[in-house]
Amino acid sequence: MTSADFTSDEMMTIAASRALSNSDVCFVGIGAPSAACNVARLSHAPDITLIYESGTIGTAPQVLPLSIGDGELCDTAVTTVSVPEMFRYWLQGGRVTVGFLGAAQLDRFGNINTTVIGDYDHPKTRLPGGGGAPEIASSCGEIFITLKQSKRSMVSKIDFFTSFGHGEGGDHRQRIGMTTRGPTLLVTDLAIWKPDPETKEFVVTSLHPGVTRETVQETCGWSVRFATDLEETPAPTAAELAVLRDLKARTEKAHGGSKKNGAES
Amino acid sequence: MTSADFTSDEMMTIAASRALSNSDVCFVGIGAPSAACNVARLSHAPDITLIYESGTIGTAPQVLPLSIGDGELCDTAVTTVSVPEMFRYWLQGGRVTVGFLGAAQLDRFGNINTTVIGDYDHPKTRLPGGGGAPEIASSCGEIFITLKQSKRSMVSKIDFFTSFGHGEGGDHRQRIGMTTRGPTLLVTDLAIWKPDPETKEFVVTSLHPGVTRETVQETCGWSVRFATDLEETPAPTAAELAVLRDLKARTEKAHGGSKKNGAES
Amino acid sequence: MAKSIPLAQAVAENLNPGDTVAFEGFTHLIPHAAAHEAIRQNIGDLTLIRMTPDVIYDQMIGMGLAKKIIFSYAGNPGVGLLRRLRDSIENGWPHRIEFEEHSHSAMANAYEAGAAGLPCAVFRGYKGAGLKEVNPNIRSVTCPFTGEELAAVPAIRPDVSFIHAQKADRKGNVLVEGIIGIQKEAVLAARRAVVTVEEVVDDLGTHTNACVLPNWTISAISVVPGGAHPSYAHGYYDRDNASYLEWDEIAADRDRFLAWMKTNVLEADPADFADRIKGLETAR
Amino acid sequence: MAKSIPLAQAVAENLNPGDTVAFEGFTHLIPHAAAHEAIRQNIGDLTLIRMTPDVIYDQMIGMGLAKKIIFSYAGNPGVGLLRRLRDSIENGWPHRIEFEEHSHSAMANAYEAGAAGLPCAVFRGYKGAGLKEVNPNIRSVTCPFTGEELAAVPAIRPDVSFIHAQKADRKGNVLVEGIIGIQKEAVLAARRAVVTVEEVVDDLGTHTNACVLPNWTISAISVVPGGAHPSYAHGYYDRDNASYLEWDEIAADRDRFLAWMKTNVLEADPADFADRIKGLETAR
Repeated sequence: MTSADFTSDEMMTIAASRALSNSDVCFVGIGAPSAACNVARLSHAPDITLIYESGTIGTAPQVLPLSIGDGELCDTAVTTVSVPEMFRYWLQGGRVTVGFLGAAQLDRFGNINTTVIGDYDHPKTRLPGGGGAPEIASSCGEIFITLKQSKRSMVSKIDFFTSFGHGEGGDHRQRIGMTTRGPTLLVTDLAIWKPDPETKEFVVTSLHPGVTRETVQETCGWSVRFATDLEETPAPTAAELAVLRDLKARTEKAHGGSKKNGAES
Repeated sequence: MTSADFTSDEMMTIAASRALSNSDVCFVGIGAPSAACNVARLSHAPDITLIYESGTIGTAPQVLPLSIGDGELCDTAVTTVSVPEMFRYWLQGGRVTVGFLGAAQLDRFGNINTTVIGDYDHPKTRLPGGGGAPEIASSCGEIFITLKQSKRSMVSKIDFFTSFGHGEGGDHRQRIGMTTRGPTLLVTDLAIWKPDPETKEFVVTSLHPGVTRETVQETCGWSVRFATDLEETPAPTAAELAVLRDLKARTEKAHGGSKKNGAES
Repeated sequence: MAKSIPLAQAVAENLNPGDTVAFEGFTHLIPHAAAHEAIRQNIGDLTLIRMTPDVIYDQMIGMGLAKKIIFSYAGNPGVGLLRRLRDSIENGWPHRIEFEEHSHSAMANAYEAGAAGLPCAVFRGYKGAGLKEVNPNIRSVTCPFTGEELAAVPAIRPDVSFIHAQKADRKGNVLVEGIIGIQKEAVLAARRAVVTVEEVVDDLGTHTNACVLPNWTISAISVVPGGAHPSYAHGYYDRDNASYLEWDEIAADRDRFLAWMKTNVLEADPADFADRIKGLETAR
Repeated sequence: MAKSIPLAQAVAENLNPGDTVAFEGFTHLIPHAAAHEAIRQNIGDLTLIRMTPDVIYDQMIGMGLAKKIIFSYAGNPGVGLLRRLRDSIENGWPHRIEFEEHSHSAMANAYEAGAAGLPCAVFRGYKGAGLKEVNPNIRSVTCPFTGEELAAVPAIRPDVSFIHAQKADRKGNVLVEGIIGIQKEAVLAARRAVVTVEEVVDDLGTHTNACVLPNWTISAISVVPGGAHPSYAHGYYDRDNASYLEWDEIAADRDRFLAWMKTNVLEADPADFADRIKGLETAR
């Protein structure tokens, strides 16, 4: 019961959602991670715990938040705590199983840059910065990354180490005293990637339906490795698509509805 | 409008209460300090802020609590916070103007022992210990001490430094990095004592009505200094006594009322 | 995810001989029923942690179950001393316990650090205090910006923490309210956490910023009405001050203590606590 | 004790040129009205602190009032980048601001340490992160028990903090509820604190463990209905997402930015905020 008619964005979100389970406690970023986490919650993982860094624990929004601090996150949460408590007891305390990160730049070892393009002190583009990412990357049990492939975002060398993935690969995490697993999954609009057990370099393990190796390589700034037992990602089921599209439609309606017409303040 | 008919305990509590003002934020211990703080609140200092280490801030009990965590402290508080928050934001944060301490043993420099009588590892008497006292003594703007005089409690050398007063006197506090004033007032059942501005030794500045220098010396284990301008403590006014006695009567009735008859569990 | 199970099972499954354990409660919500169950099961060689060890640790020490105690104020609140603890430290009856003593501020910070996953707590404390001369677990770090010497103590990380709370919902989320003390930290700092509650309800019906422990932070929940007695549960029943006063007499004598424990603990049951709060219930 | 005074007076009395100031709010309860008043009064040379500097700091930077910014995430939440901040850092318009950049965890800990009266915050962070190479205020201490190297950053101690809250009672006690963010810490860490509120009520009518700031922790209170717009006040009005989207266009062009600021800030008034939330009010 699959649907042939889906976008690569939908495939990315649904593939990411499948990696989450009922027993996960997820630290959720905005955008694609938020959609994936809530699709999981609304389909196969109804008891998943979603935490947003604004302090909302066990939240169950009916629509996707525009920011990490929308009111509905609090209204539907089991409890809402202060930001210091969030970062001390819940993140640093080691209670989060999965941290979801996006990236402006990503390298093959899951190291992420969301800080600057160019030189740090005199940047070509000043990006928002890391926010919670440096400690999400080190404190969560494992890290899932989602991003749309492009040569601009998947680069051989990132301009700034906003958050540490596997560093130079191998046991680099352990060598700098990290005890968590780091990036274990990369879901793009074209493929599913997992780190090589030894080198920790991301390897394509599954191509989304209709995607070729060439397309993956053309949209990636490093020389791509493909798993020997390369699989095809199961296409979104009709049920998965329905959950995602209903969520998006409710979100569109809700956020559209709260806009004022013509106000400029 | 004074009353000739009062006990030395009542004089002690009322003399201590007079040292408190509307703008004070008091960290209140159980027993005599609690009575003094609440008499102040119910008479000349209605806006005083009373904090109990159980986390109740701005509490206004109608009866004196038996413990530092009675329910009424919470019911009447402006807010009730966790114990870590109490010790970090409110005490260590420097927001308490006056800390009230009692003592099992006290020396002339306001150093206090509530830990052991005898050797620490093999004590003659194991007392409850310091609880909040070590940091109350260092973090509050100033420290008031109340205790009933006796040679057993007012000693030339305490068995254990539970909390630091003026150490060996002089600028000892500053020398160990303390920026607060330390003990500035000692109210006993017989007299009011204040530290000498230079040596920091407690000096009797006021005798309670009817008390002689001899009585003060006979009940104190060190050689007592009296101020040159020694005063007589004004006797409790009828209004002060009424407030204190009403409070005690309400307390007696309330705590009596919650006892069960004959239960032994 | 927290299971709601009988207290005897919750204790048996979560507390082992030799464990480091915290039965926490700051005057309010002291988990008496859980401690009594541990005594009935005769689980010994324990390292007991609590800021304010009072009657329950006096009982556990008197029954010989404690190897060591880590504490900051060992008194019977509003009454006086702890006579069983004194008898152990002063006279070695039934055996001499080890003890590690801190200030309240140090213990509160150490629980906080435990909940925060840190190896130690850093705070401004112990200045001029005698405890740092006798407790090798009071050390210091230097602020790398100001050069100020700050106190450091090890984080508290119990094998298991026991707390009593007002209520749980049917999913096992737990509400603690009123004087919340150190209970959230005690739960989050521990490897396992057992909560006794007054009741289970459909909906906690509380404020969004109230102290709620999500079900996945708790190992087991047991419903024990009155389970804090003679401590109290805000909104359910008052503190039984008379029992605290009586304890001073009971604990004064070894034989009377043993007889009382036999009758009221060893031969009793968690269900007995519901009777003990009769007459203390608060209007709701 | 907090006085309730007009916002213009509260800003004039508490914010001075050259101050280190935090206008805090974590998506929720952002003190827009207070920031606009500071802009109207042209109080400059400021060191701006905030975990999530968004539209208000973009506005203050664009108007040339900032000397330096200390932050952990500089974005327009849910929309994108901050174009006035970028123009300052990338092109020096209207001048180049200094910046000190941290992670959220570091900033949250630094506010906590400020509220706790400590000189620095100690936490587990920045492992493998590039910021510690470029920010000399990221240092370390060694745990004296385990030898683990922990991160340390200076405590945040603003000269003055501004927050927006739902309500105050007539004595000046302030209630913050919902997503409470870092507001309690921002107030307690600061030498002075100014709070704008939606309304003043007889009784806060809230939970005993809710986030309440006692009146003696606050320097001044100003009643400004809608004062968080286009952010939101939980229980009063919703977030004006459209305004955040529009800001991206307004801030993209220097002239359009200046014209917008003239009309909507310089020639406006705190009372205008009440109009801006029309149609966004939540059912109560």
